[in-house]
Amino acid sequence: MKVKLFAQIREVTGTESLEMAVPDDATIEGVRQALMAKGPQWQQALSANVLCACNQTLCDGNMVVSEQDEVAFFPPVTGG
Amino acid sequence: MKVKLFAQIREVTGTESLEMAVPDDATIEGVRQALMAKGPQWQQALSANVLCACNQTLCDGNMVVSEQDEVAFFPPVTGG
Amino acid sequence: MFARVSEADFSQQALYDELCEHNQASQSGAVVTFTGRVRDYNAGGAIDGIELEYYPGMTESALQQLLEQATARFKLTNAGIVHRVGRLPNQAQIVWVGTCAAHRQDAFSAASYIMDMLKQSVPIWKKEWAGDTSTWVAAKGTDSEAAMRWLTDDKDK
Amino acid sequence: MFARVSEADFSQQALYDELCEHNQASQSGAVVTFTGRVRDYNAGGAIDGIELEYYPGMTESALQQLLEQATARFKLTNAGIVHRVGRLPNQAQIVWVGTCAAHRQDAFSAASYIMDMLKQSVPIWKKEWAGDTSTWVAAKGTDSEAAMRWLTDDKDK
Repeated sequence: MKVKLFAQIREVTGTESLEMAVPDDATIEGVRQALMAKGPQWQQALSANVLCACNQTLCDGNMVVSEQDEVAFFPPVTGG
Repeated sequence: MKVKLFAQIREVTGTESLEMAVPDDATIEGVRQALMAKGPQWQQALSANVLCACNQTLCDGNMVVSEQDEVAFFPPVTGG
Repeated sequence: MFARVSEADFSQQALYDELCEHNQASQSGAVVTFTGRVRDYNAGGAIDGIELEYYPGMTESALQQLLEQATARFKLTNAGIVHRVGRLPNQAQIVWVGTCAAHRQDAFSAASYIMDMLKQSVPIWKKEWAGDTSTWVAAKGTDSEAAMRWLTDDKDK
Repeated sequence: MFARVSEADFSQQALYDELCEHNQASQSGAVVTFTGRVRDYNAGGAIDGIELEYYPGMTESALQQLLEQATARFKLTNAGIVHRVGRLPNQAQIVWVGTCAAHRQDAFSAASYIMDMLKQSVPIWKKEWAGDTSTWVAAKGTDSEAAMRWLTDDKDK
């Protein structure tokens, strides 16, 4: 699965995107937990105030995802 | 005194501006009545729905005017 | 601030640049413009353009007063109005209003306010053409003298 | 309709012309544009510009959905958005929104609505620069997920 990170989350983890394997029936929340286990920066960046999207559509943590999906994590938006 | 007419009032009377003598203590309403006496077109054009200005400031009929003033009559505005 | 009446067409870019070229430009986070254009129809059917008459001197002065009033009321950093007069074909630009403010809500409200006031209180008169026939447009308000009263009051202040 | 994200600056005239060049142009009596520009200060003091990050693909799609929603809601004849990204100095143009409608109130309301929704629901993130230091701007809303929910809902319709 492709995971993309944006803004503070990208900066704190030093990671713009990564590939990761996910088990069947994995949820977005499961993906977030797996990423947070990668180290203290990841823990910090993904612990609070994080929105997520699956295939560029906003979704919540219960969404089931698969290897072919593009999942993204980002903070609340501040454009305009 | 200089009198200016605009829009329908100008068209119906066929008059864009004119000079007229006014007595001391003449009012704008007096000027309007004097103009209406000039003929049926004038009567029609100035009888209803007429705004007036003295020296390019909107005013009402009671305003006293003198020879040096510029008086204007026009219909409600419709620009923009 | 700038308030102008002109027969000539205007350039969006030139007016935007003029509006933003002022000493508080660095605090103007929001710029709103309104442009009124000639529609090809009215309540009675198709039309072939309009013709606008104005009162040279009084019209410019009313536009300027309107800008001053809006600037004070909505915390604008700058504002401008350009109104065309004369014969204008369908789709031609008629009027341009631009407002600059630190915050977008002020810029939006002021531009909308200026247009509302302009329509009911600035000495400009419109006729509509259909073929060889022209018809003066009737005013919508029921008490136009009251609507224009601010022009009297403001001058006395 | 057009929704674009770009590093390049934009021309007011070109965008206005593009907005008005559509098959219902003859019915568009009102055109409103909003332009957001970089202010030279924030709540903490002077700044030296901003930097905007976006989510290629998702951002454009969100802008397009926003235009479609506003067009249906406010009877627009056309609408457009251009949002810049990357590093932008003070006073630079950031975002442009344009709306066309038969009546001015629709054009004003739609442009204001698009900006409100854009600020709370389109995936763009801003940092502010002061000297060599950059700070991500904190979101204002308390429930940003709720604010963005329409992006989820709309796609299911």
